[in-house]
Amino acid sequence: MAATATAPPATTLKRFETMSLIRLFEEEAERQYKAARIGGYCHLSSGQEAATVGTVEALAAEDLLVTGYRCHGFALARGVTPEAVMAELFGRRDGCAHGRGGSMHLLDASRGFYGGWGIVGGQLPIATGMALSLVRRGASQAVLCELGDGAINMGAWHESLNLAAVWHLPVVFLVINNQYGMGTSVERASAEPDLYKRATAYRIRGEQVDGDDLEAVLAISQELLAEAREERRPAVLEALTYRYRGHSVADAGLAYRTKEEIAERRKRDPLERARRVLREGGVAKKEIEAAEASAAAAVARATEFATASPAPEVDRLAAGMYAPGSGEQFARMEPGSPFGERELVFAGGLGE
Amino acid sequence: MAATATAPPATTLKRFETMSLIRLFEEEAERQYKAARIGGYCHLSSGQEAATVGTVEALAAEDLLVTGYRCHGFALARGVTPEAVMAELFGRRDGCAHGRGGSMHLLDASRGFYGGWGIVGGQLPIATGMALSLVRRGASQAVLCELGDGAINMGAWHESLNLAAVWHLPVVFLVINNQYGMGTSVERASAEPDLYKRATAYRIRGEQVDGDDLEAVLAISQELLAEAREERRPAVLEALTYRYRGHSVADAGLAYRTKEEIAERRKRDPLERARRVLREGGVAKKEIEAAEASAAAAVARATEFATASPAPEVDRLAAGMYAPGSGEQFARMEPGSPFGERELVFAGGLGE
Amino acid sequence: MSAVKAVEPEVVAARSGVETMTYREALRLAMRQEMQRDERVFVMGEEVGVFDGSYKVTAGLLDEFGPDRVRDTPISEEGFLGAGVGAAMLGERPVVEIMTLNFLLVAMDQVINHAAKIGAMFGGEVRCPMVIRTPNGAGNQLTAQHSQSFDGWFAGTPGLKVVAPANPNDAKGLLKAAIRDDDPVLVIENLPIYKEKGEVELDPELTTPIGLAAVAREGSDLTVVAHSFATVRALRVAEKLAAERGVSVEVIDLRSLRPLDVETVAASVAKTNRVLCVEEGWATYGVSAELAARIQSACFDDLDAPVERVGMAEVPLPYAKELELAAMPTEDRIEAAILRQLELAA
Amino acid sequence: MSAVKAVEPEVVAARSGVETMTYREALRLAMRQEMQRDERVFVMGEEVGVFDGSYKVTAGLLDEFGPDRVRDTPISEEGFLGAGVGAAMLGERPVVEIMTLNFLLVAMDQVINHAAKIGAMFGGEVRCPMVIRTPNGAGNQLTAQHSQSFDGWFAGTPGLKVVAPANPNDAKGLLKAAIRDDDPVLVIENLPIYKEKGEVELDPELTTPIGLAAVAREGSDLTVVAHSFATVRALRVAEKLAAERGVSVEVIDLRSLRPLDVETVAASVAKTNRVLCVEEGWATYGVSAELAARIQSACFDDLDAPVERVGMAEVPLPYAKELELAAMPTEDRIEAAILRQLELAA
Ligand SMILES: Cc1ncc(C[n+]2csc(CCOP(=O)(O)OP(=O)(O)O)c2C)c(N)n1
Ligand SMILES: Cc1ncc(C[n+]2csc(CCOP(=O)(O)OP(=O)(O)O)c2C)c(N)n1
Ligand SMILES: [Mg+2]
Ligand SMILES: [Mg+2]
Repeated sequence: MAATATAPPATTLKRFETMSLIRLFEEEAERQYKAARIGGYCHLSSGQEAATVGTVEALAAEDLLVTGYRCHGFALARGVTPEAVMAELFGRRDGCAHGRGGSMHLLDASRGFYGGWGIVGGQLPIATGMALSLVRRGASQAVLCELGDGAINMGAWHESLNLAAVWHLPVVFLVINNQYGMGTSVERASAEPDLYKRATAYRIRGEQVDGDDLEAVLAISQELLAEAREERRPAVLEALTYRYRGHSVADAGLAYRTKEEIAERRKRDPLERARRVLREGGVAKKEIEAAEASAAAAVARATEFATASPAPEVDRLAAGMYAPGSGEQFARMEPGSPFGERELVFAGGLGE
Repeated sequence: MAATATAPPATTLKRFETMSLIRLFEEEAERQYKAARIGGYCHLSSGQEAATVGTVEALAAEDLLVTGYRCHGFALARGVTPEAVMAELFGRRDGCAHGRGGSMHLLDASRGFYGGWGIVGGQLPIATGMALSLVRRGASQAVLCELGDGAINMGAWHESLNLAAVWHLPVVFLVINNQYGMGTSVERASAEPDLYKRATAYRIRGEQVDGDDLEAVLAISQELLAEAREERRPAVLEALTYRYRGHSVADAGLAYRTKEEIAERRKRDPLERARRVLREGGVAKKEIEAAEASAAAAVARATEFATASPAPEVDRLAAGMYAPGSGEQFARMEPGSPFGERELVFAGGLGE
Repeated sequence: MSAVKAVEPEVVAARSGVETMTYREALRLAMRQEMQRDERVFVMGEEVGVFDGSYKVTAGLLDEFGPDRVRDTPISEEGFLGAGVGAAMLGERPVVEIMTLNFLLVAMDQVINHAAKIGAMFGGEVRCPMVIRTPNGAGNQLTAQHSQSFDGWFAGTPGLKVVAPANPNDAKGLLKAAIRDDDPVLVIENLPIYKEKGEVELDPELTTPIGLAAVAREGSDLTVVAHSFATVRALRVAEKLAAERGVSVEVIDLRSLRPLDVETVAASVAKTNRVLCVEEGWATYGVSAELAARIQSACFDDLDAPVERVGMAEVPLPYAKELELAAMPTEDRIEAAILRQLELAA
Repeated sequence: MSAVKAVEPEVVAARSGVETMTYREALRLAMRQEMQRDERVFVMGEEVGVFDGSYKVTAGLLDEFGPDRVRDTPISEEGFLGAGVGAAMLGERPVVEIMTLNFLLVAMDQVINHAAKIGAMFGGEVRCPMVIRTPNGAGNQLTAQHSQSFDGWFAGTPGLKVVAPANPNDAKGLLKAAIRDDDPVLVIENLPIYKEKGEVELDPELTTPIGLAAVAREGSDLTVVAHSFATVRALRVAEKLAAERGVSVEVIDLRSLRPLDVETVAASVAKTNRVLCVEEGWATYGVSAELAARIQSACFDDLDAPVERVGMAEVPLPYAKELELAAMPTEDRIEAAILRQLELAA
């Protein structure tokens, strides 16, 4: 990855386009949710684009990415097509998890993106184990593990950080500090509100960065990921940012914060900032508009694609649950079995 | 509690007697275990007497104490009679838990000693909740919660410390660092081997003390407990000490450390040290011997008492499981119930 | 617990008689009444205060009782549930809300190895009078990690009591009974029922006894045994079958899972001779397994057909609407099973 | 997983034929054979290395395979079990040891909400081929927090497979099958059986199929269905009753709990017409509940008497020897239940 300072306009413009893509995708997702084409929990990342794109851009092609449930932006930044993401949100066969996972459980192993997890903190031990596996095979790859400011108070944080540090694993824990875990502010939840400082409890490096400054995020991410890859040094990176929308589409997001606070934060909008930087870097206004237009077109194509994609086959309900060959193991379970077993697990639905 | 400096010889002699009592009690427990009068897991604290007595002596009468499974010493230091402790180890009716808990689950609510817990780290959230309850009722009391150097890597540590700190609860977490969690040294288990430093992750005070120096342990414990009681300031106290015997009576304790290491540590024996301090403080040799003799006599009486105490009544097997009045709730569960239910739970065994 | 004294009940929420309200409102009423009655009762959990509860069950409680009795917690289920255990050991009456049953897994050790053990393990010297409130259930495409019902795991744990109300009146009555109970009680609520309306007896002294099932609907042809949302489904099917096919289905609402009221179930089966057990969760190794075991034993000579079961398809619940629907123990599925049992299947 | 290549099997531990060894040694042999066969296999857990395993199952493995493949962990079950999940998602074959089943509760979320969900939740795009090894069981006065068997909870979780060997040969065969399986498998070992001896087939290619029960002893009067240590108890009682009262008891050793081999159980009951289900854990909502439910359904017309059950008394296991003995599903208790079933009770 070229260091930001020397990044050619084309690169920075591409990054801006990705940020725009995420913003527009989230806005479309909200519309589609309200139109009942998307269900379940749907967590948007509008406002967090710089933190998302800046960290993902710092990943090498072979690096791995693990996140929580607020993962649309991370998937898109990692190169999962808007079509595959939107189709997953629509619960369709062509979704990146074939309609099984939905908004919270996006995944694309071919791009080293291993989910998309819904239990707060649950992804941390998993990311740690992936880093352990990288070490076992002598690969110089790193894992980037996203979590939120609320997740940092889960026991899984402590156990994972200690394991990563005591075993010298190549994993960078990215704390997206958007100021709130649902309706609870960082100050009400965390005895050490400077979250990056908690890295000291494990004798590893902890850094805090303005998460709305794409270049700054990219630079520190590259540094920490390089240390992880080359020196097996785990680290904590806290990106300070803000979530414009509610916790999920179902939350108005005003019970615990003021309209004024949101307006205040919007003044520091990462997209606005990126536009400014581009203009200052001599990029023409219409090039910027072209990038936004192409992002908008990509989102439109995604919705079209998702709408056209077929629903998963109901008779393959249990597909993927067990590995091929398991049907034989389950064959003798049938006599007297209750509904679920007989009609679903044994109706050739074991994914074979 | 009188500050150590000004402690009259009688007080220091009494503390020495308690330390001797613990040492002799543990030696007797090991003998009785080998004679098959004690079963289950039996964890001895020989070598940790100063850390045990020094911290418990700092407790006010109304303060609360919660510990892990290595709790004989803490129970004795808190004033639970050797008779009640030994009877519990023997599994007898007159044991402090009526033979239900055994070595790992000693308890004496009348002395504010709330166990005696066997799941590593499990006692931390419970002690934290007790501190919360003290605050709710406006009591100026504190909770002392013991854990080991190995337990500090459990998620429960992190969640409990954060809750205690963010809610300003009067609890002091006492980390008995005896260098090993079973066969795993602190260096192999903890990315920050200076365990007290982990307090900084919660913006609270952390102190380290020579756990074999009774006076030093007492002094810092008094200070931290006072801050907890009067200013609702939680804290971490790491006491550096050593366990002479194996992890439990079943462990020879030599697979992971050398005979030399143990011999080296025995040179700093807390009892030896206490004897020296007493002599220097002008206490006569025979007074010291008298204290040891009375400790020995107490242990002898304990074994005698435990031997004479009757076994629990088998037809009261389920006693205590549910509160009085619950029998009525369970009455309609009987038809077709499996063995355990019918013959035991319903045989008037519900503790009423 | 001298330090925590129970105050005189100055029950504002006490208008006697009945009022129609949602399950959610009934739970809230129960908490308000018990918090007014007993200072030792306090509520703790994620988003229960400022956010009004993620499913709005605790809405308004913070304003009425203040932050000391309606305590927002960090995301630390093991920590704050365990804190509830500790407070209860000192005689308080914590009501700990876990956002959904799925998240109770991170606090499992505190529930099973701690709360459930205290009474017996310490020889009856201390008790743990706490309540854990949490909804089970699926639907709304919440997907595999957020759509589970582990009801039987807790009901199978000696030392715990487990209730699972299926209507607003029992929601109020059972939650109140749980709060007043001197043992740890898990109150399993249910996501789809939160919005269901029903008549609730307002009398603050009325509670629903723990361990007593209800004949939710009388019938003579077949007995359906259910709890929680499955009871709601069963009642709908029973009405439909009565209207469309003149079939008379008796519905037993267990209400409590531990203690389990086998007596009421057995009496019904003795009358109808055919039984279907329904649950929202997986049937294999589920609640309906214990029911079938008890029924075949208690009613061996009464049964004209084997005990049948309907539960969620044995898969981690998928996201797609079509797949989710295919996996759920829907009314269609329950109806089909009833007709099979009665040999009326087309 | 190109990066992790399976090495050529240069199987030192392969003398064909049989050898008598303990259950503990058989488990160790299985791990040695699989670690030699496949570099992706590694062992991780508390005290598995330097300490030789707290129950000595992994003794010597550190010397043979080194610290990278025999990894001592801090006391952080949720952390290192979850690390196993992550490594498995990348195609490794972690064998995670949890010191006893009781401690799995602190890692429950990783097992149920993560390992079990991966295959289905991500649409089959990734798998989780991991093994969790842990002993259940009681005895030796380990008391309430250390004497539990939650076998049914895991067996009731779609996405998991659960096996529970009752003798050395199956210990070796099932652990090897679990390690080679492409799904997460919980291998439930048992404290009292660790020291039991038996003949073990040494052939490294021999595995015990997952999902296949065994007729551990043929008989004609009554079927006892059991798993893990309960099978050992059942076999002792069967021999005793044959010798003393000429009663012919058939013993079915389930070996796998998920998948559950109902076919073999049903075939036996069809022959004997009477059945007793025995388990080390609590029977209510336990494994024997599912067995009774399946049997009454599959063998409705074959049963001469209700399915009976024997399990641990429904109490947190107390410490005192006398109380513990009174609570356990002892041979005496099993014998009494069999005689009751056969109406031979004195
Ligand atoms: C163990 C667990 N507890 C509670 C929840 C419910 N929940 C989902 S997201 C969330 C807030 C997380 O906040 P944060 O970590 O800051 O991430 P953000 O939503 O801000 O991205 C909560 C409490 C859960 N999914 N898992
Ligand atoms: C959750 C859990 N995991 C594992 C164990 C088994 N175990 C009992 S004590 C112990 C070591 C604890 O070491 P430490 O905290 O240093 O306390 P010490 O024994 O040195 O007093 C372990 C691993 C347990 N009881 N609970
Ligand atoms: Mg947040
Ligand atoms: Mg230690």
